[in-house]
Amino acid sequence: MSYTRPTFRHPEQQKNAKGYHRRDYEGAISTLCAGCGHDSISTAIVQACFEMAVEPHRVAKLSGIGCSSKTPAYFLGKSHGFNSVHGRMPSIATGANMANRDLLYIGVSGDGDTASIGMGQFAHALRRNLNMNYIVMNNGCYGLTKGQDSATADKGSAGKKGKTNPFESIDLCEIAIQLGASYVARSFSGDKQQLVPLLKAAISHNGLAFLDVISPCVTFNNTASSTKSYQYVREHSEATGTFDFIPLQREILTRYEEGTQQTITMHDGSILNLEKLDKSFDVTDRRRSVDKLEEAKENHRLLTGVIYVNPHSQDTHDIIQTTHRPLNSLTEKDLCPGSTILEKINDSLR
Amino acid sequence: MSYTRPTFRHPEQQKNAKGYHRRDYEGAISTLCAGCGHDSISTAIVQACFEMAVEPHRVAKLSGIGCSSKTPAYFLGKSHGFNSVHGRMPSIATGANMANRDLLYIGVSGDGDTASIGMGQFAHALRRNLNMNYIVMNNGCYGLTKGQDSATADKGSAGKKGKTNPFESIDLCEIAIQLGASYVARSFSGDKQQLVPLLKAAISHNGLAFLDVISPCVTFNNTASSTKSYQYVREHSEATGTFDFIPLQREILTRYEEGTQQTITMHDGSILNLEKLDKSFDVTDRRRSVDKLEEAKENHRLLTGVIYVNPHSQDTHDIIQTTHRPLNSLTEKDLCPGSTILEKINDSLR
Amino acid sequence: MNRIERVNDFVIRFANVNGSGSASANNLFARAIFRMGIPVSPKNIFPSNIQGLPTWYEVRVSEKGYLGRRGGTDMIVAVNGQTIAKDYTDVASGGYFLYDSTRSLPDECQRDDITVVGIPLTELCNDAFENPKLRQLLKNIIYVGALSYLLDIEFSVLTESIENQFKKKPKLAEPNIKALQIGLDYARVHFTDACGLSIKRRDITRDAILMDGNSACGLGAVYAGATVTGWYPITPSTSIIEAFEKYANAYRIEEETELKKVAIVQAEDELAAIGMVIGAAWNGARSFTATSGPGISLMSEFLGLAYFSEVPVVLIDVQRTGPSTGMPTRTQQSDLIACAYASHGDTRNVLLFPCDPAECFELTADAFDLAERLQTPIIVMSDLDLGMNDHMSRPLKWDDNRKYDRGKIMTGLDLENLAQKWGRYLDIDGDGICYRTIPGAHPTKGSYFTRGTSHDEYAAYTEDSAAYDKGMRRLLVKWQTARTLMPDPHIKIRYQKSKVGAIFYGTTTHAAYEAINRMQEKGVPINTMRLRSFPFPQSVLDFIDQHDVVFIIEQNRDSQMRTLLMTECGFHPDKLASILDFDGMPITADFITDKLEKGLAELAPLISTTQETTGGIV
Amino acid sequence: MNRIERVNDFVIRFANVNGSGSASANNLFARAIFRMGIPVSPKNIFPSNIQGLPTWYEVRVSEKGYLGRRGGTDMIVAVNGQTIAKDYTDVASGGYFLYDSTRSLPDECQRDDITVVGIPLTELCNDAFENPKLRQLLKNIIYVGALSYLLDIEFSVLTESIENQFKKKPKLAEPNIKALQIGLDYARVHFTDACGLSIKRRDITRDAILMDGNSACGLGAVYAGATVTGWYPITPSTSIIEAFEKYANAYRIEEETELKKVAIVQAEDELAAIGMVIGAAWNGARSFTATSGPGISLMSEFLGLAYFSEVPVVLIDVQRTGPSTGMPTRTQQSDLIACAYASHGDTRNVLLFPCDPAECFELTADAFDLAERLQTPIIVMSDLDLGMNDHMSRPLKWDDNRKYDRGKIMTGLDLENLAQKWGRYLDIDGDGICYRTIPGAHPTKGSYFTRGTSHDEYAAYTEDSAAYDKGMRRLLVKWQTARTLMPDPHIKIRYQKSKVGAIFYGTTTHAAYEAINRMQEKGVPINTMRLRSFPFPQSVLDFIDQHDVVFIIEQNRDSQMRTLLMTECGFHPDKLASILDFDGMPITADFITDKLEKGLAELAPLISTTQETTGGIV
Ligand SMILES: Cc1ncc(C[n+]2csc(CCOP(=O)(O)OP(=O)(O)O)c2C)c(N)n1
Ligand SMILES: Cc1ncc(C[n+]2csc(CCOP(=O)(O)OP(=O)(O)O)c2C)c(N)n1
Ligand code: SF4
Ligand code: SF4
Ligand SMILES: [Mg+2]
Ligand SMILES: [Mg+2]
Repeated sequence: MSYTRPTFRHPEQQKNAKGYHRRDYEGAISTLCAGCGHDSISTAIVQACFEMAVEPHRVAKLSGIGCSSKTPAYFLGKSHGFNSVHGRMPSIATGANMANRDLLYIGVSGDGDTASIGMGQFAHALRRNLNMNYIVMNNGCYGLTKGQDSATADKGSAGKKGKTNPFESIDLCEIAIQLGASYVARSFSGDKQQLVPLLKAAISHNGLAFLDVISPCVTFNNTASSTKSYQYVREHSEATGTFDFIPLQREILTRYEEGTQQTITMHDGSILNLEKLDKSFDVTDRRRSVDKLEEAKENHRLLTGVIYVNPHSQDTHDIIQTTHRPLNSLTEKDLCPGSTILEKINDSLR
Repeated sequence: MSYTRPTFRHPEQQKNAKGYHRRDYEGAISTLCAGCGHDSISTAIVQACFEMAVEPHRVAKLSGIGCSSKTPAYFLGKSHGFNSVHGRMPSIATGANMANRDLLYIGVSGDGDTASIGMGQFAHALRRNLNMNYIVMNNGCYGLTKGQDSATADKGSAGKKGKTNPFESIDLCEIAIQLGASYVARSFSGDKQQLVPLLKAAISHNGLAFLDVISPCVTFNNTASSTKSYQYVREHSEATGTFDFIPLQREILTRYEEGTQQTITMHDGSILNLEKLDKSFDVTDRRRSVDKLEEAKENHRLLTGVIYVNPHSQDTHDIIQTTHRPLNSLTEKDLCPGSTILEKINDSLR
Repeated sequence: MNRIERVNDFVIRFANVNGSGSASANNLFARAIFRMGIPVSPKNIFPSNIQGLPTWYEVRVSEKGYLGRRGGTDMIVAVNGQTIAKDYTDVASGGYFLYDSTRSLPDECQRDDITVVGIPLTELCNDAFENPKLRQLLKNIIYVGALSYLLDIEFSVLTESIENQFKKKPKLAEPNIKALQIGLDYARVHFTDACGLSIKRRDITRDAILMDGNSACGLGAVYAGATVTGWYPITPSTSIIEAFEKYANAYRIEEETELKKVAIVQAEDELAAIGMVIGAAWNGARSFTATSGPGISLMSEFLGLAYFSEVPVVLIDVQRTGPSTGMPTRTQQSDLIACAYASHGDTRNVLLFPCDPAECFELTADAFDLAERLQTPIIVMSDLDLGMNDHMSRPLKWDDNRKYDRGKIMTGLDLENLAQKWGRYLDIDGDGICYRTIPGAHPTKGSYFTRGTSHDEYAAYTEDSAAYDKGMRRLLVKWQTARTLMPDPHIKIRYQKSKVGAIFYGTTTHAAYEAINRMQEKGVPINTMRLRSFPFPQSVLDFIDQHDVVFIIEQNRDSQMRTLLMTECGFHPDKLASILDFDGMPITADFITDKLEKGLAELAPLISTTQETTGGIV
Repeated sequence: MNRIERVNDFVIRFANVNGSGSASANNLFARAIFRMGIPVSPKNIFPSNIQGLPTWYEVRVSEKGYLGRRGGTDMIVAVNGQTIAKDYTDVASGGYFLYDSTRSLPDECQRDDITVVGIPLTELCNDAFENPKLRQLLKNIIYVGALSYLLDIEFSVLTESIENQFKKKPKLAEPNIKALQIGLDYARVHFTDACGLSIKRRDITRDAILMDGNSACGLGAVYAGATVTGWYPITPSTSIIEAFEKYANAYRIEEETELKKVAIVQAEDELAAIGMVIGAAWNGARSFTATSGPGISLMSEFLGLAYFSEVPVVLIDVQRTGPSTGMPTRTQQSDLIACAYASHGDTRNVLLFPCDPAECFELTADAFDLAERLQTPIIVMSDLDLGMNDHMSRPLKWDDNRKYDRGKIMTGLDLENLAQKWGRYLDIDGDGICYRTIPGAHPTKGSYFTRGTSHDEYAAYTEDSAAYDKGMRRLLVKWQTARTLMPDPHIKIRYQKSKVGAIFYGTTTHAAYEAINRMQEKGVPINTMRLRSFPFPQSVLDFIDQHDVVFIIEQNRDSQMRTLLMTECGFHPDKLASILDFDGMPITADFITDKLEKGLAELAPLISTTQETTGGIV
């Protein structure tokens, strides 16, 4: 058993802009295996929410079924959560978001939960650009059912059972870009430096922010022959670039030399500064992003970092033009046409 | 009511290599609307199977639910067919194919049947590169339920109801390439010249051959404001190139000038000669094909023709290494280990 | 030949080709009779296809107010060449057969016991009109004109209907009226007094309305304050959402912003549709969806989640002929078991059974209150006949003082003032219903983790047998509470001493009442109970106890309501006799009468007091 | 303190942490006793988690051959700090508590009515072994060594087991045997004669085997000639497919090519899994899948298609605790309704109920014959207890002369020689079962279009009410045929005159028989019937008719089997008394005995002949 609880720290210096302590973002004790990548991601989520000074009760956590989908119990203990059924988190998130557009929706899923049984709902949440953070804790296997290959397991990779996977893997980031996600990033549970700012940018993004986080399953898929092991990922990942995320109301800290830099102003005014390894790469150009992924695939590299951003996309509410007020806050007065109108309707039916 | 039955022709000259007449490939009278694009596709399938001299009883027709999914009743009347449930044709096709690898599997679906409810099964049939022809009769709407927008309806397009679709459309060809289809083409129900050879090449392909055929719904989505109307498609399609398909056992008829030509030898020895409009385009390069589609999208063009081919891909049977004999032909002798072995097993459990 | 001679009491059937625009003409006809104050009940019998196949429109005209199908056809208007021969044979002896005489009748049509009225519709139409598209439509209007003469339908009623149908574009009214006139004139000249069926103005319909059940459900959802729907198209439920959207666009637009006070999301399938409903309901919005059989099957896993995690869900099942895809455009009442016990494990869902549009409206609205009060799925069981056909119904009513019953919800304030520890699944009232909170309600209190895995009273995950057992038993307590909140059945005691009862529900009601009245007239009074809910209130049990034999009349093969009654109430099966009709066509009074007579004969031994003849008692 | 002193008759429970490798040690223990000829019944009580949570392993040792759970625990081996305090209290008075005394007991552990055996497992282990990974495993082996002394388990049996477990790598055997020795020595020295529980060699087990039900199902599918499976992982059904694959890899490899004579496809979800099975079965391959509750819900639409289009499907449902995700690692018998009436519309599926591994093997094999004979889905109803725990069972048998019954199939030759016109849904034999063809059978004859929409006898699409009605009624005829093909129930008449019967099925069987025997010993003979199928053969009806009161013992909340009996056979509900246990733990004999006694008292008035004491009659 492992703990997402961090070690003791001095309370005062730890308060965030909204006056919350880091512990206000923590959850129950994890029941996942010691060393499971998922726990590190939970910790990163805690960190990101703390740093972004998100109000815990303004967050809704949603998940499907799987070890990964259990994690919402292990972070943001003061937020409401919904651990639904296998592969159906996106529809629950869609309904919840329709009911109240003012909360922050953090959806957690696994590669089995999303790429297999959940593929259809995943695709259509993307297409609607639902305003949420969609995090896949990607370990290339079905952890909770004891390690079967998932659809993101790479061809040739072999987990604890030793059986090599003969099928091509699905690149969730590429699918996400194609189907309409407006923020797409990939990271690694072992790289907090990269993951936390990616999460923070996702939080400030309006629209569907998709994060594919490689998260080794130490029990079933962390073998030498696995491409989802700690070692393999460390050795094969290649970032689109280093970057830093400057939430609104903070002054810019870093500076980059010309050319390789791309500055993106997010929907909420925050700024994303990307220091690109490849000058020609434009993170807001969907076509280039897709090609970048295909290129990395050709070179057997795992592309990480921000892969695509459309900072000014329309989310589902914008698209279907719902009121700015949360629908769940409307009352009889707002909603019921009343008896006089009903009389008119009756008349029209005579 | 329209008829796929062609007009009278002299029987003799119409016999194909296997001695079948064209009428042997026809089906029942269509009950679709007069002018429905789907009927033209049925006719093209009849033509392709006739020209390829496929034996009717060696074909299995499979479909989901929708006007499009009704069409298997209107072609290949001497073949077995299975009109299953909505969005689930791929799994039926997978099971059928596993049971007997020797038949030709023609799966017909609609854009609703595939891109909405069927997205998950579609994705995974692609990923397994199931040996079948997967044809989507794409009209951008739900014909049988009276014209609602489907997930392939383009943003801004409006059908008979006059309501413009606010959502981004899904490009099935791009998804198909990404998820592992080894033959991907797009065509138009109104362009028999292009469609028939595309179907013939699909028939001789080993692996999943995906055809996205734009097929106007004359009743609900053939309006001036629709991007799936006969007129719009005629005006906006752009072919990757002209090509001709030379089935094995026929001598090559056409010749092209250098450079712009690409010759692909299919799995069964047939030859696909592609006369490319864009010299740099390589139809066997997955990365280029995806980019080609993205490019066309940028230019608001509808890319048609052969978009991607991997002539030597492994199909599901190759991947999971099943016997070359049809599994449904095996008997007790092949399958039952018998009592002696059972006694050994009993012993091991004492 | 003895002609059928009847006033305000007959069945007429129109045989058309679908997609040929006959609907508007046929509706015009039915509504005209309705507007003359006479009850009508039209049934659309259409194929699962968009264009070119046979479709029928049967109109029951009944001064007595019988709204079910009677059986048999007194007059047929045959304008579909494909079916004309069969239509010809379907006319009752002494009845009438109107056809398009532009083409002559098939040779096999040689009856001398019916009156044949040939009107050259196509010819008349083509002579009078140029535009081919118009021609197709007006051809149908012409036969309506002819009928207005043959059946004495007030011409002005027809023209008025046309006029306000085309209020916006009067140009279009003209040709229609002209077409009516052509038909009328032709019939007057060639078929003077040829028809013994006639319409005479009455004011029986009073303030009644003519409406389809799906529109009523959609409107009910608007009035009940539904704000979120995830849905997926499927016949015959689609028009519920279409109506919901139509009315929402009319009455749910925010003045200042012109934005919508509703979110209607076309889902990718039924799993997603119900998932969206659950997500929205969990998040405090009133939310619903509508579907039909195949959708119910696909929703079953999610329904189990909603039952077990106790999320309020409103689902409308417009039943069609199953199993599987079955006959998508035919009716049936065959999803009771699938809905009542949806999903694996021990589950039970509340069902409501409307029988007419007014009840579609009311029960849909009530479903939202019940769902939130009981924190469980409520399924409104409509069917294709009720949902897609027009039905005469009492007008819709709404009490402006009505408040939405949001059930047991802890507001931020409640949480603030809460003394003891709150538990999402803690039954402090002893009625099996616990208090829920809406996400975001309070900065520090009331958050919990909803899950389909087993949970204790504080919503914590548990594998403790006792905790699980306790939760499952509480759900049974809640089920008992549900029984007390259900709408009462409609019981009609025609004769106190009668030991014979009949039970029915939904669209079986109308034909059943007619059959029961016929029995009554024959001196066999049968007490009736129209069920409106599952679970069953005590009054349902009492009614059955009071009778020796109870007929259960339903439109499915496997006596599904009977199964529910036996399972839930433990009645002796011998006592519950099934009358089943499940061929996809709405059940008829003739069928039920016949079965009742046969059934009574067979079951006589079980019936204690012999029936005295009781003449006119009602 | 009066110590429990018993030979070959006690319950011992091991408390471990999951993922700590205790399984092999515990299995070693259980199998050793089994190899000494004494019936054992181990139950694994594990969490829905991979590592770190409490898990228990309960072993029933019963010379009498009682294989169900008894209730209570005579000895507990506590090696999990998290639960030690609770484990301590769970020991029966007079019982024994073995723990790792490396750490001292919690203070609250102050009982003087039990014998506490402290063995410093960790210490002993760390002193003896270096390798940390080995240490974790061997710590468990040490307590097995200790038990071999305390319970007089023949040491050689243990060492032999170890040896042939590590046949391939004898290096690994050594440390294990050393660990056993350490435990044995420590116990001998410190706890001489401390334990009143003991094992004495017998040969009661004879040729019995110890096997889990899932392996038996998987093996049954191999023997029955299944060649295609589409499946999706879900506890507790996954190991059926794993076993199927394991045995297929051993016995289904084509010599010449080394290719597989089986296609095992991991599907994307349960909808796809059952779809693949239907596609393969339609195409003439024997095909099956296995799942659990949530999968059943997801498969329901497809099951309706298979029922209506009449495709042979074999589905194994390893039931777990519902509803929804419920308790995935706990057992229950609660999917009966969901499976029997899966999908919307009027549907009915055949269910089979195995109670031990031998029956898992046989009924799985039979399911393939029945599915093809009846051309309909056959669902084998196993559960977590049966599927994932080892059970003592008679050995598996296979008759090499057995031919697969492929049912009514028209071969190419049949079609060639056919005189009259063939119709896929034409019932020429009058048993409701029609003749099917396999795609490709014949160049010109026998092709047809399979569909979930309504069809006539020649498989053509139809919306004709009469044709639909006829087809649906034929399916009822087929259902009657199915009744005649079902395996008979196991009826035990203990006393001819007894008016009291008991019905049970599946894993409830073993505890039930024990309880019934106890009643018998108290002079209350109860006749029993173990159901093996739905629909019910005539013998089932007769048994119930012969008794005044019949107890139905099942492991669900809503008396699901009772519902099926009432619905299908029309019994008077008062006569069918439910005994229900549904907390997720396998039902115990203590529980059933208690309920039977209470129930008999309550229902006495209903029982005609008063029970005479009947001593030893069996
Ligand atoms: C409908 C349904 N099918 C199958 C299961 C069993 N199941 C539980 S978790 C899981 C897969 C988990 O894989 P993934 O989403 O990758 O999560 P991980 O455990 O790897 O983090 C499956 C198949 C289920 N709970 N529900
Ligand atoms: C489970 C289920 N949901 C919904 C339906 C209703 N339905 C029938 S066809 C169809 C969509 C057809 O659209 P498409 O696949 O594009 O075929 P088209 O009619 O446009 O050719 C739908 C939603 C159904 N039959 N089954
Ligand atoms: S099984 Fe794998 S995924 Fe699950 S908790 Fe353990 S390490 Fe993590
Ligand atoms: S509705 Fe549209 S898709 Fe369907 S048959 Fe008519 S034209 Fe074709
Ligand atoms: Mg995973
Ligand atoms: Mg379509």
